Amino acid sequence: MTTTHPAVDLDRLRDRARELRRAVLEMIAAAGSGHPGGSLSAADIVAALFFHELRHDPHRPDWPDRDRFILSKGHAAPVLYAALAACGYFDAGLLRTLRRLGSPLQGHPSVRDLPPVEASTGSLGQGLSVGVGEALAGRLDGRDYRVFVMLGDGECDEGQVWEAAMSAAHYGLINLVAIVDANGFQLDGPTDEIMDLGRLEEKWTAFGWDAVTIDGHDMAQVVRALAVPRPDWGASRAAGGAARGAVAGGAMSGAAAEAAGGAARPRAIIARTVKGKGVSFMEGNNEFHGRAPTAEELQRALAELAAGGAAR
Amino acid sequence: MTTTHPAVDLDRLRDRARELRRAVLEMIAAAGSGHPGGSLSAADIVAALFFHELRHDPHRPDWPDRDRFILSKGHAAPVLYAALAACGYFDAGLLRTLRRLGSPLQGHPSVRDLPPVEASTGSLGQGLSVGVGEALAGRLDGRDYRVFVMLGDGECDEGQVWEAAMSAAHYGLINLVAIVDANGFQLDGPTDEIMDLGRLEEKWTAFGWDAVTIDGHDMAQVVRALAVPRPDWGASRAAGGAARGAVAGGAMSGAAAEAAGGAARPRAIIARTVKGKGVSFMEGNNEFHGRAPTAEELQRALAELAAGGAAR
Amino acid sequence: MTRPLGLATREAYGLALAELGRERPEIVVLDGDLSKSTMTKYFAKEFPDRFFNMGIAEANMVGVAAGLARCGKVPFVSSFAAFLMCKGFDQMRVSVAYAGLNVKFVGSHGGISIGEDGVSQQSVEDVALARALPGFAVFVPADEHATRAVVRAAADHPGPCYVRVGRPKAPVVYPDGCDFRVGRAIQLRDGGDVTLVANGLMVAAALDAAEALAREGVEARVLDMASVKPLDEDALEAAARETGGIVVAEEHLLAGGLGSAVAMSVARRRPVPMGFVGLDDTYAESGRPEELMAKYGLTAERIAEEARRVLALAR
Amino acid sequence: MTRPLGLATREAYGLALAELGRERPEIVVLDGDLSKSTMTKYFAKEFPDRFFNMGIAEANMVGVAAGLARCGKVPFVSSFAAFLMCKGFDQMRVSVAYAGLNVKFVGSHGGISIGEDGVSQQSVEDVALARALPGFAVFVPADEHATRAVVRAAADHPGPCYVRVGRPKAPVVYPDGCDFRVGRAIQLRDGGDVTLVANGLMVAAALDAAEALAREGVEARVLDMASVKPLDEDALEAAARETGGIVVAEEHLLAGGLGSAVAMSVARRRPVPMGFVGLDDTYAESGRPEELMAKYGLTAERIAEEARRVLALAR
Ligand SMILES: Cc1ncc(C[n+]2csc(CCOP(=O)(O)OP(=O)(O)O)c2C)c(N)n1
Ligand SMILES: Cc1ncc(C[n+]2csc(CCOP(=O)(O)OP(=O)(O)O)c2C)c(N)n1
Ligand SMILES: [Mg+2]
Ligand SMILES: [Mg+2]
Repeated sequence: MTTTHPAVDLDRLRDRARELRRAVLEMIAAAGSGHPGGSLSAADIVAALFFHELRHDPHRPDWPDRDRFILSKGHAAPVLYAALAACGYFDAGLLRTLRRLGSPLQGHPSVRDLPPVEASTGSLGQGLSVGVGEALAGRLDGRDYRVFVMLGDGECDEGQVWEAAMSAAHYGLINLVAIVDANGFQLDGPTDEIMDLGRLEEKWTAFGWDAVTIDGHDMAQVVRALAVPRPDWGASRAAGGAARGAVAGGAMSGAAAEAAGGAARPRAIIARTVKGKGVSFMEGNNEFHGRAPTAEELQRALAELAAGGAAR
Repeated sequence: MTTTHPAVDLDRLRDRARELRRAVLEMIAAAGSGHPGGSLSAADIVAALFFHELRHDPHRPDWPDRDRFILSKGHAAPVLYAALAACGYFDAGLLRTLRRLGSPLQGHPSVRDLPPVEASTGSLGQGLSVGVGEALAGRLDGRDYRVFVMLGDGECDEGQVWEAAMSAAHYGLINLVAIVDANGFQLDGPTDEIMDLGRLEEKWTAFGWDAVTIDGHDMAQVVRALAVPRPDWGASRAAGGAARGAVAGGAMSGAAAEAAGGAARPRAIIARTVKGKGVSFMEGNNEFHGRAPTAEELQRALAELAAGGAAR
Repeated sequence: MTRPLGLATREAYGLALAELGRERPEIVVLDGDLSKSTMTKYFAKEFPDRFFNMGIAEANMVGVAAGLARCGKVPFVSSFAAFLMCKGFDQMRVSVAYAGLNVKFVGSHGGISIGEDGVSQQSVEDVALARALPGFAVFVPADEHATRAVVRAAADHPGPCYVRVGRPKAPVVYPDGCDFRVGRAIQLRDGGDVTLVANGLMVAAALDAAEALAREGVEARVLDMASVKPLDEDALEAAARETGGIVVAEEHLLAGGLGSAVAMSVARRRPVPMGFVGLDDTYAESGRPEELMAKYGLTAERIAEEARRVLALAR
Repeated sequence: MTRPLGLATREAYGLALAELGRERPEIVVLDGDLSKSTMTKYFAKEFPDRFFNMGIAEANMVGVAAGLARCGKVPFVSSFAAFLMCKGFDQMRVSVAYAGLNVKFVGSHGGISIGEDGVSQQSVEDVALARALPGFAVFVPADEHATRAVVRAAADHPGPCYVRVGRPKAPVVYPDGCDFRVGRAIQLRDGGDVTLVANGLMVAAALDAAEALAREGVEARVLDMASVKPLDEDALEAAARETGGIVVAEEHLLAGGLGSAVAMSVARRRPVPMGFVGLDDTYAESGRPEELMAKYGLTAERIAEEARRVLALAR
């Protein structure tokens, strides 16, 4: 799989991810509540999206041709806010108002309060459906944007995710990408103890997706997996008609597409991650699923990050 | 796969299925509304269950050790009512009250109105969850009953089905059997046009089930597939503990169990069927998904059935 | 009086939707494998590219509609009222209402007049659920003409709506067309003794009740409250002041429906004795529509009875 | 008055549930990956074989509970109130309510006092939805003592129930224990000028309002309506007759909640001026619980204000 960006500075993206992690921790500590674990596990992927893969313009959050990013696991809002601020959608000072009365930075992402947010989430299971709708709209309007949706692994318990998955395959939404932040934990404990997801990649494949499993902290793998070609609806229309998706011209390349025999399938990325990634005492420690670090813990965490710590 | 019943009279079961079909048509025609298509496609399986595989006693509908049958695709109620009447749960005369004011034979099965009904259904997608609950209760109480749940293929669009599937695998419910009446149609048309189910068997396998595909009108195949061994919780407890299902002693045998490496997985039977089976002008004619035959159509249909017609 | 039967309101919906489709390219339609019953089939036939059958997966359908709306489409989303509201509720709450997106939900086969299919398909709680979605408008038209007006108003209304339509042919209440306005009661008959408020099929029943009462010398005002939300509180206050008693009738559970909305408004602004006709904490069952309406007390007779009870209290 | 803070009602629920688990082997508990928050964790720890974590799949959880109940178990089913009611509603409707099965649903983090997590986690419609399930009883206890009594009553009650508990520590209203009875209001204070009806956290606010009113010479009766359904219509009729005005306060949308139930009963039996304190067709937002209660008007002050308005009308 080749990316459309000739030269990717992976180190720059790694630095960006580290900055996101720092912002996440500071903002949650300032708020006194929030979800560090799942924000940190997602940071590398979010960095790769916002600072590399997404076509977007902070001055035009409603640009019709923008690539979309939906954070279906809405409790990881801090990492989204950190990315939006770093891109210049709003002043970074706003991050300190997270979860405060009147702040646009609601506890979970809110379209109503913060327009660059693509979907209101927080009740798990809903984001992929919204993504299907945005991807359908793109096809209907013949636009070449893509829609990226990030889900939690625990979130994949929700039946709505599989309804959405089935419908995306049915409508041949090659402009839709699902990213599962597979950090192995949900709220009450490890996913395989609470509700075993079994072979997750197989599930997505069986639901008609082009599924790959990657190391969600290996920036090269992340960047490669996210490089999903833009849809060429003209070609696909010519090849298949309107009601069902079809082959996307010659735009798809690489191993995954080959394996799929060039079929017009949406892409699922199972990103194996570490919950709390980047802070030694948060890694794999599900206590930090939903609690803020104390002042002392924050200092230790920031020091680790500054030192390059576990993040690299 | 061997059945626990040494000699199965397949011809008797085929006759029983034909009788169910006759009763279905008569009852729907009398009611003036109802769903013939999906009742007919399910008739062979329902016959094999009620007249062969199920351990049940019409005089004790609340027998705690009874095998359970849940008709999740509740609109096929007529075939269930026909089987219950034929088994002696109630007088066959009651069948003519189908859908009438005050009748226990509601348009969709109702526990409240007809106690031998195992679950109130009619809103698609719910029956397998109820089955998971009954199967869990069986394990909790150390009873050796089994729970059979019949779903429509269109019904598999519902996310709740996949939530239930995931949870059944998680809890190792070897006493649970899902039967998909895969007749290729849903209400608005063929399943692959309305919402493509893709490779359905693969989906169940990916969700942790021991899945097999059979011809749902080949009585020998049906009987063989339904012969799921009774759970031996003592053995499975010894082997695996309480919280998760484990190997069911030596009770499981045959190709499927072997392929599964003896794993403690619930059984899914994808039964390829013909919607409207047994009546030439209803077969594959989705007009009869949800409309009653006219008096003239009824006569033609009954004549076909009596002649052995398309049913064999 | 026997009013002539017109089209079913679902049929009128389907026709109005196809008509709107011709005028407004931004309208898209989603259905949950019931397009032959909800009558979105007319739109689907004419605009196959803008019609999406989402299969039997109502929750996903609602979310997909949210995504389409986020991209500027105006989705109309249909299924049976029971499945649409009861299975899509959390998605309406978070993906649509909280996000403030412009999605129109139209539930067909509302109420118990769907008949023989029985409880699982009968929607007796859809209005309560829709009212519990902040920002949603809620409309329940009485006949084909009202439906046409309501569907157009829904399309014009900036924001999410829920519209309930029914299965059986509906008595014609507006032979000359319906001047429906969002948030406005329609007075169908004037009277000074008592007010009958209703919507959906119960409007015709209320008119019949008013005629029966007139024969007893009681002049009943009749208000069609097709606009359940926003509610015409001024019309209600005037009715309370001028007639001194109000009866509300709906093909719905009493809990959370039109009656409860009217009761709160009247109690706050101008308390008068009230009566309520609807399902009192019960589901119905299978049966012919007319049989069910009679057995469960959704009739002109029950409305008239309640009116007499209210009149006795008011005196 | 500042009432001492006691346990959160969800905490009291968790403890009462574990206690019941010791007495009744037929009780099983299901949770949707929130046992650490709903406090079913106590039961889970003590009775791991009778506890089933169903993951983040509320619809399935409700159906599984129905199956367990069909086999004689008495399932208590918990999640956040918002997810439990909004995602499990159709399953409660068909698999539980229509089937008449004995399942107990306990939604935690009810209302907006959950605070910072924001709208998606705040349940402002759970009572409206639960009331729209025929045969369901609905209870909203005010403090830890009331919760203990309500949870035991729910276990004894033959049939499905919904109980709402809250996240924050709750002011103690019943220091000497609560004599809760299904279908019975609890009079916490007598008074002849106006009646304040409330449940959940709003009971303490109503008591505070009554004290403020007393300082103005107004004697307010205070009724704890922990039993929303069945509703104590006799107590309400007496209150209407004896005090001439009623204010209802709830941490919930006005649509379909306690206020609407009280309004219908009062309008039917003894119309008097009423006032309603609750969320008027709006979600809240993120913020500290006290800030939110103040900003959205769920306060003793607002209750007292409404009481004054009602008094002015009643005179
Ligand atoms: C519908 C719903 N049910 C329950 C919750 C409560 N909840 C918040 S986070 C969480 C665990 C999520 O696990 P996962 O999706 O794996 O996210 P991550 O591990 O990345 O934090 C739960 C159960 C919710 N937000 N929505
Ligand atoms: C939740 C829900 N949505 C929609 C319906 C309406 N409906 C009744 S039958 C049917 C098609 C079912 O197709 P399938 O499951 O394949 O059943 P079969 O072909 O065996 O009749 C639909 C959509 C329903 N009963 N429940
Ligand atoms: Mg996780
Ligand atoms: Mg089918």
